[in-house]
This record gives sequence, structure tokens and C-alpha cells, in this order.
Amino acid sequence: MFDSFDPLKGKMLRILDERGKVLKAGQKWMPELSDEELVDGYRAMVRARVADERAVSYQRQGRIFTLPTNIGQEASAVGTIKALRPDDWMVQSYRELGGVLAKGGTVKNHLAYFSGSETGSVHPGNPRLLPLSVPITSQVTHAAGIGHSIVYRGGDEVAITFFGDGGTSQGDFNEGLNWAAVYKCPVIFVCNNNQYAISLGRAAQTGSETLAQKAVAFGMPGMIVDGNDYLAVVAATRAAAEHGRAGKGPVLLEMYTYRMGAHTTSDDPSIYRSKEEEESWLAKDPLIRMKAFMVERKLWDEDKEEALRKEMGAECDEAMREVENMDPTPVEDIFRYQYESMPPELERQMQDYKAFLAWKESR
Amino acid sequence: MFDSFDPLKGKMLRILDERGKVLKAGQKWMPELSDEELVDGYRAMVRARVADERAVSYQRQGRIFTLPTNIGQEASAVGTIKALRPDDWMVQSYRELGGVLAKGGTVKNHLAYFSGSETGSVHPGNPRLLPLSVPITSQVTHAAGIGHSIVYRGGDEVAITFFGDGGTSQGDFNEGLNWAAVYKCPVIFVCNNNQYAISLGRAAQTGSETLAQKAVAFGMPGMIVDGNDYLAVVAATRAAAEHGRAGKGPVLLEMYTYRMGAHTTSDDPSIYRSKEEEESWLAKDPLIRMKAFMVERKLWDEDKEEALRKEMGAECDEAMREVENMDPTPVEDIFRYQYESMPPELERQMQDYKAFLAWKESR
Amino acid sequence: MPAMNLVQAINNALEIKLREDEDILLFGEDAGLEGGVFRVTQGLQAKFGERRVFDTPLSESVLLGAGLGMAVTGLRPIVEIQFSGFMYPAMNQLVTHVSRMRNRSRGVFTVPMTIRMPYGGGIRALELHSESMEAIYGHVPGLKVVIPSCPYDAKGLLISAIESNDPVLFMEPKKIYRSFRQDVPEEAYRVPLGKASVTRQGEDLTLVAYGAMMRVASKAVEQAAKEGTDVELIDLRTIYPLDRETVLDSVRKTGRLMVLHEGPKTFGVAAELISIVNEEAMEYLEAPPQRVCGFDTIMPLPMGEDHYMPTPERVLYAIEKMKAFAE
Amino acid sequence: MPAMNLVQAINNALEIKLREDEDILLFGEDAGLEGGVFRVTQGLQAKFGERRVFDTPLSESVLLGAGLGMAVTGLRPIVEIQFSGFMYPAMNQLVTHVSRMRNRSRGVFTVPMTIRMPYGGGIRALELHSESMEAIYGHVPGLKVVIPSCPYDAKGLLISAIESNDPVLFMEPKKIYRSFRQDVPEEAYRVPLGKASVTRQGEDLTLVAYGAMMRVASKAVEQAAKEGTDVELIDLRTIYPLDRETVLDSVRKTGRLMVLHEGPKTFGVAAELISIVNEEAMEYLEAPPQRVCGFDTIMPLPMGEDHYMPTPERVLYAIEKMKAFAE
Ligand SMILES: Cc1ncc(C[n+]2csc(CCOP(=O)(O)OP(=O)(O)O)c2C)c(N)n1
Ligand SMILES: Cc1ncc(C[n+]2csc(CCOP(=O)(O)OP(=O)(O)O)c2C)c(N)n1
Ligand SMILES: [Mg+2]
Ligand SMILES: [Mg+2]
Repeated sequence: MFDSFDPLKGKMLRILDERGKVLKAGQKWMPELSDEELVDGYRAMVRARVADERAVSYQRQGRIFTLPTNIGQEASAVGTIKALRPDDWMVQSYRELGGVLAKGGTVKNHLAYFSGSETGSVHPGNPRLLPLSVPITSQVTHAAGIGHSIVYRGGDEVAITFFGDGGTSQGDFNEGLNWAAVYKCPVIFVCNNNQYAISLGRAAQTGSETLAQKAVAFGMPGMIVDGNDYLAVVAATRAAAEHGRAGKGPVLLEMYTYRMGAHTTSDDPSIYRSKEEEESWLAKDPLIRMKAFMVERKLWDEDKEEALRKEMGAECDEAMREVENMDPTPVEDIFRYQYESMPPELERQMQDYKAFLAWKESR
Repeated sequence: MFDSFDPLKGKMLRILDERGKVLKAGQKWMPELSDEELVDGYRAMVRARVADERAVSYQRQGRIFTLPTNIGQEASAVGTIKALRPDDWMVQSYRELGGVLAKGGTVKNHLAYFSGSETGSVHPGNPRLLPLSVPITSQVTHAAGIGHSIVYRGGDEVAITFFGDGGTSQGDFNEGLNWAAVYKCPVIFVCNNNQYAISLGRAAQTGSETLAQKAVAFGMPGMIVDGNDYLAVVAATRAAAEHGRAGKGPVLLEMYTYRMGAHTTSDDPSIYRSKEEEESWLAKDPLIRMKAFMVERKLWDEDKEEALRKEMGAECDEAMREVENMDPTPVEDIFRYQYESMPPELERQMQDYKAFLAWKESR
Repeated sequence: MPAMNLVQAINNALEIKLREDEDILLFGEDAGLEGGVFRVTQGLQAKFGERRVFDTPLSESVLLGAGLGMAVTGLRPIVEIQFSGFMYPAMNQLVTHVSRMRNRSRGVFTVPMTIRMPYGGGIRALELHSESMEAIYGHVPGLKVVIPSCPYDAKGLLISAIESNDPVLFMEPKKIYRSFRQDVPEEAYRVPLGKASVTRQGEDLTLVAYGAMMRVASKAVEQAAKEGTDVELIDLRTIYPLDRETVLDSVRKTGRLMVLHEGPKTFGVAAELISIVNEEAMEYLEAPPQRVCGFDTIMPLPMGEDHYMPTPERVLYAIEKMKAFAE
Repeated sequence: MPAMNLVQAINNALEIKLREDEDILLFGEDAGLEGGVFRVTQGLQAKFGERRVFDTPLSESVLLGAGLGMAVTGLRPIVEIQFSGFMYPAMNQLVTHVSRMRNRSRGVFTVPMTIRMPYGGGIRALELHSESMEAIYGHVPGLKVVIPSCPYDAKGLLISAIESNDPVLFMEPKKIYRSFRQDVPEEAYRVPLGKASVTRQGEDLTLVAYGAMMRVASKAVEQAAKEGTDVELIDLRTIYPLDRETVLDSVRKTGRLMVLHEGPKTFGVAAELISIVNEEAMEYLEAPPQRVCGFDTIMPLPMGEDHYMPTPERVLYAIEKMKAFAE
């Protein structure tokens, strides 16, 4: 597949057009997906969308802190993870809620994290999912190491990692992709090109015409995928995973998409982009497209949509309530996880702080 | 020129063959050089070679400390700088003695540096030449900044910077080249692919087939040049400089060459490479090739060669003697250059240290 | 005299210097068009154009590296690092080049660069958005490290920083970016680097703080006064070079030293101050110096943050302990 | 019992652990085939193969980042940074991931990684090959920082480091890599992390040092004994967590504290030790603690190096100053 989509020739993998019709050129690449799988994938995208929308409103209500959303990028987040196996590793940045949930994460833990609790960094049952990574692109090196470990142990899992268009400018982009290519680590590097790094537009981020072509620097395949096309995302990820499992090393996928929301709830996109631009992308919403495809196939209808959104909304509200009822972070938890066993000085600091709390109480 | 040498097609710019004959395919690219310029260039290469050879023997005699040499890479070092103007900026790593001398540096200061004196970091008259840079590839970002400054001021100078094959794996490679490409800075990025990064062979350094192709990641031209061919180096650098001066931005040149000596005088290449390999490159020595070309043109002969080497040897021996007669680093010099004016604590440390020296003296 | 908050005072200093000197460029991630995520540089691109004030690719190492390249050609870059927690990718440039260039080139090449970055906790932020690691930078030879605590100082210190021919790391206490206003002269003025200020005279104890912790300190000191302890409060203002004399003079008077900072306690700024006082004025110490600091842990996420951040009460608690010693 | 130098003792520890545990991988720039530029890992690739012991591309950030990725899957990477002056490009991985992963993931993901790097001056090396910046790393929450001073300790500490489930930065005093030999048992043994050792009992003064400075300290102490001062010498061995008790016990006995290290004085390790003693045993101090340290400058090139590196004479000079105070 990668040979057929040379980014230097401006090729992009697309299967659905914007109205959800299978493109002629896309038919060939249509991934095999059962009806259940299609429904499952679509439901997962809606779940992420609803969770994001609710989270934004919780944030506005002052119930959680600043957070980024995945809105507009659900096809990439969900499609990639759905194309992989549970024993594959996911190394996220911070804008892949759809993938996190698909990987086994919970809305509750997501909300707990953005309510300021470390307990939300990880998820029940400990899926192979690293905590979100704040320093841009640093996480791609972790995926390289996980891939290295897989090769060392002779496994056939893969690692998938996500970063943004802005992330390609960091040093770790070079170091991480190079490592994976040298040791032929089974890593899928997913660059979610959502056209912005906070306020900086894609064109000002780098001189290269596409991001996928950066793969040339590492001697690995690189491909542009319509990141708003769930089926294209699944097809590309499957191909990349096969490539990795076959011992052929890493792949770079540029998911061409759009950050429909603000960078985070603290951001004001009106400063740096036009309403017209935003509106032009509304029609490309990955959910609209997939829904049309599903409706056409009689797998989906408005009633189901409404029911699903209601169900998901209730799940979120319930999760939010649970998070609000969580106990505050115990003092001990600030100290006990820094090392396997608490060094004496840390123990002293904790005891002194507890003594202070008691003193304060007694004043 | 860059269009004609696509690294993805394995193309390399060569003008001379290994016996110093102009290649048919090379004729077209032959740089205009007067006889004087040719002699001047060749002399500069020999000067660097002799200085390196002497330095190694001084090191063996315990007269200077560990140092790297430029042996085998003189065409790249000298040819690049000779192709540029005095008001262009040179940002070196540590293996470009030929270029440093061509830029106006002195053998004496070079030897002073490797005798352990900071005074050797800079050169008389302060040419536009930054001190050598030890942290691999860090310097390419400085060249990007200098290029930025040139653009800002509307000048038509260029900046040239050097790094190794190993250097392409560092994060700063990505960050520096990207910056220069985004702001169209007139920077010539010269990657001296001398096949080794200390003990690590080129093939194990990165998955990409060539280093020049990494330019694709930045949307800048990249070209492989026979780095042992002085004329090719001059031609390529001139083209790159023109590109930069015309406001078209940076270029990446991969100089395909060989580190004929050890990594530094502390290194033992026999651990990681074969005698046969080393010998196979002897015939490709850039000096042999250029000399043959010059002899053929009647610009050079053995007498001149002998006289030149003697002259250069004497220059080096004289420089070494001068360095050995240098005053030791004054105590003040350790403190006075850290800040524009000495902070009180540093002043205190200096006074205390002087008091200690007096105490020690008096004991 | 207009009343300005910290953000306005910094913006004003930047505007004055940008207007005055064409060799000054200002850049950083999102620092141009939108004026930075905290809007500290708001309006500057509009005033000075995209050549002078610009957004950069997302790459901190080259932010400093390119800044150095500009500086050696005679420009005076002002670089913004979006949060101090994102300085680490640029650490190599900072430690091995920016801070060393003058010394290693024997003064031939200099780096008159100002690096601004918001630091510190208390704003309920994400991971790595609340760091306070000034001690690390203070330990790097060749850097000056400055932390203002109020609008007036911020403007004067920043102008001094920009005019310094040495690289200055200017750490901005984001917690108090918009907390309060002060009268700030419209014209340029300088607050010298390396000079602490005694913001309150007192007899019983010397409390040294800086940055956002000065607000905490002030509250504590007020309360302490009510409870009968007369605290002398010193705003350190510069982490390196430290103003030894102001601290020493004060401790010689009060006989007691307490240091307050957000950063982790061990190997923190407080330790150096205590050591200086030991070396020069130990005989004046009437009780063991006290440190009120962050813990030797990472900054907790918001739900635990209030435990981590020093409070006026923690200062009062430490004062009480100190008094207990005297008895 | 074979006599080993520091290099041999470290190599031996690595060999023992590599043999014992298939989850241990060792890698770094030139660390495989040629056994590192100091030949510390010599022979290990031949013994354990290229899968276990390997050379890497020239990229420190991914050395640590990939190491973290391996670690979260259950491997136990041993990473070599060629010189401590080349840690800075990896600083982001070190500070924001390696040292934090356990805490931020509430113990679910851990990083049992050992990072070895030669540090320190006195070998007439190039720029950035002589750094001694342990204070910076000690200030980073979540790291353990270990510095051996002799072959016996090096082996035992390194085995403890590799077995630690926390990341350990193991700094090797390259100046004494081959300076002397010691009897070192062939089998595995452990020297615990976080425990200092009293290498000489004394009554008059406590001298704390570590790494290569222990040799300087020993010489000074011998001479001091001849000149009538009975010094108690403590080898700190671990920079974080610091062994407070050993230092405090000693100072309670001697009433005097001196700290010796190569790194810059300001915000250095000495400051923390002095502060600890202040907090816990101030009343025992009979004279101001003394610091014998590197200057607040970068390490000079070899011609100036001897001025920078602390010597036994500088320790003796400080002892004399301390005595003068008592009088
Ligand atoms: C090393 C680093 N520098 C700066 C930041 C601040 N920051 C957070 S997100 C962001 C933009 C990221 O853009 P992109 O990589 O395109 O990802 P997106 O947010 O669009 O998904 C920046 C600059 C950071 N988190 N890490
Ligand atoms: C950041 C950094 N890491 C490691 C080193 C140690 N080191 C010095 S030279 C070298 C190899 C450089 O290889 P290459 O870039 O190919 O340049 P060459 O020496 O072959 O000219 C290494 C690893 C260094 N100087 N800087
Ligand atoms: Mg983006
Ligand atoms: Mg090389």
C-alpha cells in the first residue's frame, strides 16, 4: 500500500468522500470490517465526541480544569486503535481521547485526570496504554523503546504513538523515528496533522510540503491518510501493523485532519483562524461522513444516533459525578509514589507536613 | 544543479575521477577557477594535512593533548570555505581544520586550543568563525540563527555549518534545519559523511540510504557530493551559496568522504574497521587526486610539493614552539570572562583562591 | 502613573526596548500573532511587525540555538519559552553554549539574550506547567537568573535584563500575572540585577523569598506581626548572582533566617542562602535557619497542589518552631 | 580475591548482572563493539551478543526515551552516556519522564533504569568532558544519584543501582578509572544506596567528599593528621537520597563540617549538607562550615584546570581557616 501513496507525489489514501460514498479509487483499499465492527467503530467515535463535548461543558461549569479535546480527530484516534490488537501498545500525547477509550480507558479516569487527580493517569485493568505525555513529541521515543523491547523478546505486537503537526519540529521526532528505523522496531508513528499547533498554522511549522515525506529522512515508508475517513485510517493502520509484525520496521502515517475545537478550553482560536475556515471543515467532520456511510448500509439511523448520544451523555454525567465524589488526594499519595520506598528525607518532609496540618487544625 | 542530483536516485556530484581526470559527466559542473585559485586551494589542503600530521606527532610527543584530525576530509573543509566570501560565517564542529585555516584561523591558535588554552578558541582578527563546538550538531542551530540575522538585516552573506554522519541522529539536526527552511535562512548545511561516528559505521547510524535525502524532510534541496573531490566541493558550495544569496533558503550537502585517521588521537580504529577498508580509501585521498589534476595542468610538481610541505612543517613547528612558550593561563582569566563584569561572589572566589596561592607559597 | 499588573508591566518593558533598539527581536511559540498563551506579548507583533516579533516552530532547542546565532552577529534576542517545564529540551543549548560562549571565546563572542519563561505553581495547571526549578539554572555558570515579584520590579528588572550583555533567564511568576496592580512609570527605568530589596524592616527574623512566594511571605509577615514577631522581609529578585550582603546585613540584625520557595527543598535555593549566612555570619545565628519549600517530589496535579505550595500558615508554623528553639 | 581498578569493578558488576538477568540490556554510543571510549564495557558484547549489548545512534534523548519504553515493558536497561557533559540533550527525558513515571502513573509504570556516565575533571580533556553537575540531578525529584569513589564500592553500588526499581544516575569518576586497585570479591555483593561511609574516624573535624575527590580528601586528611588535626572523613557515596544521619552523627562529635566537591560552589551539594547540619545539629557547630569546591565558572581547558580542581592543599588551607576561627 505504501508504494501506492507516495507523499512526494501528493498522494493521499481516501476511501470515503465527504458524503460517505466509497470513492472509486478507494474501493481497492476498503478494509474488511464486519457490520458489527463498523457499528462498534462508529459508536466509539460518537462516544469520544460526546465525552469531549460534555467535558468542555463541565469545564465551563468550573467542574474540571483546562483540557484539550479530540473533536474532529475521532476517526484517526479510534480507527487506529480499532485496527490493532489489545496486546499492542498505545503511546499517546494528549489529544487522542477516542483512542484512549478504544484502548480500554474510561471516561471517569479521563475526567479524574482533568480534575487534577493522578489516579486518572492510568486506567482500570492497566491496558497497554501509557499516561498522556505533555512535553511535545517526547513520547515517540518511548514507542521506539517499546518497539525495541518487542523485537528483543521476539513478540509480534506493535507500538503506536501519536503526535501533532507541531510535534514534527521537535528534536525527539528525529531521534525517535531514527531509532525505530535503525532497529526495525514495529512502531506506527501517527502524526495527526490537524493544521495547527496552538496558534501556529501548519504552513509556518515546517518547510516540507507534507509531513509524511519526513519519513524519507529515516528510510521508512510514509503515507498521507485522510484522517477524517475512518475506513482509510483503519486500512492504513492495518497495513502499518502488518509491516511491523512482519519485521519490516516502522511507518509514518500523516493523518490529514482538523482540530475542530480550540487547542484547549483556555484557547481562543478566533485570534488565529477565520470562521470561514472553521466552517469549511464542518462538512468534513469524520462523524458525519461515517454516519452517512452507515445509514446508506442500513447499519444506522437517527433513532440509534439519538439513543446512543443519550446513553453516552448519561455515562459521562455519571462519571463526572463519581469524580466529584472522589476523596481528595491523600497527603501520603504526594510522597509515596516518588520512589519505590520513601527516602528518609521525604518521610521527614511528609511527617513535618502532617505535623503542620495538625498544628494548623489546632490553631 | 540540485535538480540534477537527486539523492533518492543515488546521484552524486563528481568532477574528478580518482586519478584526477575530469569525468565526462563532470565537465558540465566544472567551477570557474583561475590557476592562482587552484594553486591556492591545493596549498590550503596541504597546509591542513601537514598541520594535522604534525599535530598528531606533537600529541604523541606529549606536547599537546588529545585532538581530532581532518585528514582525508580536506577537500570538503577547504573547498567549501574557498567557495565563499570572507564576510560569510563559518560555524564549525571540530573536524574542519582545513576550513578554519582557510577562514583565516592560524595553526598557532589551533595548537594553543589543543594545548588547553581558551585563547585558541578564537583567531587573530576575529574572522567570522565561531569557536569549535563539542556537543554534536548543536552548532547547526547557531548557523540557522546567523542565517536568520542575515535575512533580518537584508544582507547577502551566507552561513555554512559542518557536522558528521553521526550528527544527523541528534535532535538539533531536525530543529536547526527546520528553522532555516521555515525562515528561508541562507545556510549551507554540510554533512561530512566520513562513514564513522567514532566506532559506529554509517549504516548503523540511520535507516536512510543517503544522508542528503534527509533534506526532503525540510523541503530544502539536498545533494550528495564527492567530498574527496575539491572541484566538486567548490561547485556544490557555490551553487548552495547562490541559492542562499538569492533568498531561496538553505541547502543540505552530504560530502561523501572518509575519516582516514583515528577519531581522535585517543581512538583505536583497528577495533572497528579493517585495514583493507582503510587501504581502499587511500587511493581516494583528496590530495592525491587534486595533485594529479594540478600536475596534469602543469600547475604543480614534486619540487613545489616538497617545498610546500617543508614550509608548512616549519610553520607548524614554529607555531608549536610559540605555544609552548605561551604564559600559563592567568588565574584571573578563569574568572573574568564568565560574565561581562565579575559578580561579587566570583570576585570573592578569585580573591580567596589568590589568598590560597599566597598561603601555599608561604608554607 | 498608570497602574499595571505584572503582565502589563512586562509587556510595557518589552515595548519600550523594542521601540528603542532595532537589534532586538522577540520570538517564541505563539508569542507573535496571539501574544503568547498568557498574552504577555499581546500587541507587540502588531506594533513592530512580523520581522521583529514572531511565532516559531515548536522546537525549544533551536529557539535558544538560533537566538545564540543571532546574538553573535550583534542582535539581542528575547526568547520566550512557553512554560518553564519546557526548557528541558533546550537545556543543552543553555548549558553548553548560551551560558558559556563569552568565557570559552575569551569575550570575543557574547550572548546578550534574554530568555523569558513563566514558572511556578498555584494555577491548577497540567503537568509540567507548574515547575519551579530555578536552583538548577542558578548552578549553571554564566547565566543570570532573575525572578520579579511585582509589576514595578518586573519592568525595571526586565529592562536591565535586556540591556545586560550576559544571557539572562527571566522567570515570570505566572501565578501573580494578573493578581494585582501597582503604579508603574510609563518611561524606562532600571532595577539592577543582583540586588535584593528589603520590603519590610523587622527585628526578630529575616525571611527571604522571591517571585510569587513574596505574596505568601507578605501575608505571613503581617499575621506574624499581629502575633508578635517582627519579620524583616527580603525579596531576593535575582537568584544568580545572589545579593549576599543584603541578606547578611539583615541576619546580622535579626539573628534568624528563614527562606521560602516553591522549588523542591533538597539542593534548592534556600540551602545556598543558609550556607552563605553560615560562612559569613554564623556567630549571629540564634536559631537554626528554617526552610519552607516545596517537597522533594514533582508538583502534584491540582487536587494535591495545595499541599505542595507553601502557604502563609506554613511560614507561621516555621516561625513558631524557630521561636520554640529559642526557649 | 582479585585486585581490580574502578573500570574492572564496574565491568565485573555489569557482567554479573547481565549474566543473571535476561531482561537487562546495555547500550550507548560506542558502548558495544569497542566497549565504550573508556573501555568500561569491553568484552560484554562478545559475551552477551549484540542483542543484549549494543551501539546506538548518536542521540542521547532517545537513549533515555527508548530506555524508558523498554522499562515500562519490563526490561531493565543500562544506558551509557558517553560523558556527563552530553547528558543535557537528554535532560527533557530525564526530568519529565524517567524520573516521574512512577509517581505520575501512581506506581503502575516504573523505570528500573540505570544511567551510567563518567564525570569530573583532572584528565586534561576537551570542553564538556570534565563536568561535575551532580547537584542539578540531585534536585530532580525521582532520581537517585550515586557516585562511587573506589572499586569495591563501585561494584556494590552498581549492583544495587541495577537492582533498584527506581531510575539511578550512576556517575563514574573517570579521573580515577585506572588510578588504583582494590581487592574486590568475584561474586555479587551489594553496597546499599543512600548510605554514606565513614572511611576514617576523627575527632576534630568532619570532611565530607565523594567520587574522585575522596582521593584528594584522603591525602589532605593524612597531611592534616601530621599537622595535628584529626579529621573524620565521610564518603557520601549517594547524592540523593543523602545520608543525613551519618553526617549529623559525625558533626555532633567533631563540631566542624567541611565539604569538598568539584562542582561549582553556588547551589552545589555542599550547600545542602551545611543546611542539613544547620537544621539538625546547629548547636554542635563550633565554627562556620567550610566549602572547598569548584568555582562558579565553567571548567577551564587543561592549562587552567589545575586552578579549578580542588587539591589537598586547598583542603588544608580551609582547615587552617577553620582553626583560625576557633582561636
Ligand atoms: C516541549 C513542549 N513545548 C511546548 C509545549 C506547549 N504546547 C502544548 S501543545 C502545543 C502545540 C502542539 O501542537 P501539535 O503538535 O500540532 O499538536 P496538537 O495540539 O495540534 O494536537 C504546545 C506548543 C509543550 N507541551 N511541550
Ligand atoms: C551530544 C554529544 N554526544 C556525544 C559526544 C561524543 N562524541 C564526540 S565525537 C562523536 C562521534 C561523532 O561522529 P560524527 O558526527 O560522524 O562526526 P565525526 O567525528 O565522524 O567527524 C561522539 C559520539 C559529543 N561530542 N556530543
Ligand atoms: Mg496540531
Ligand atoms: Mg563521522
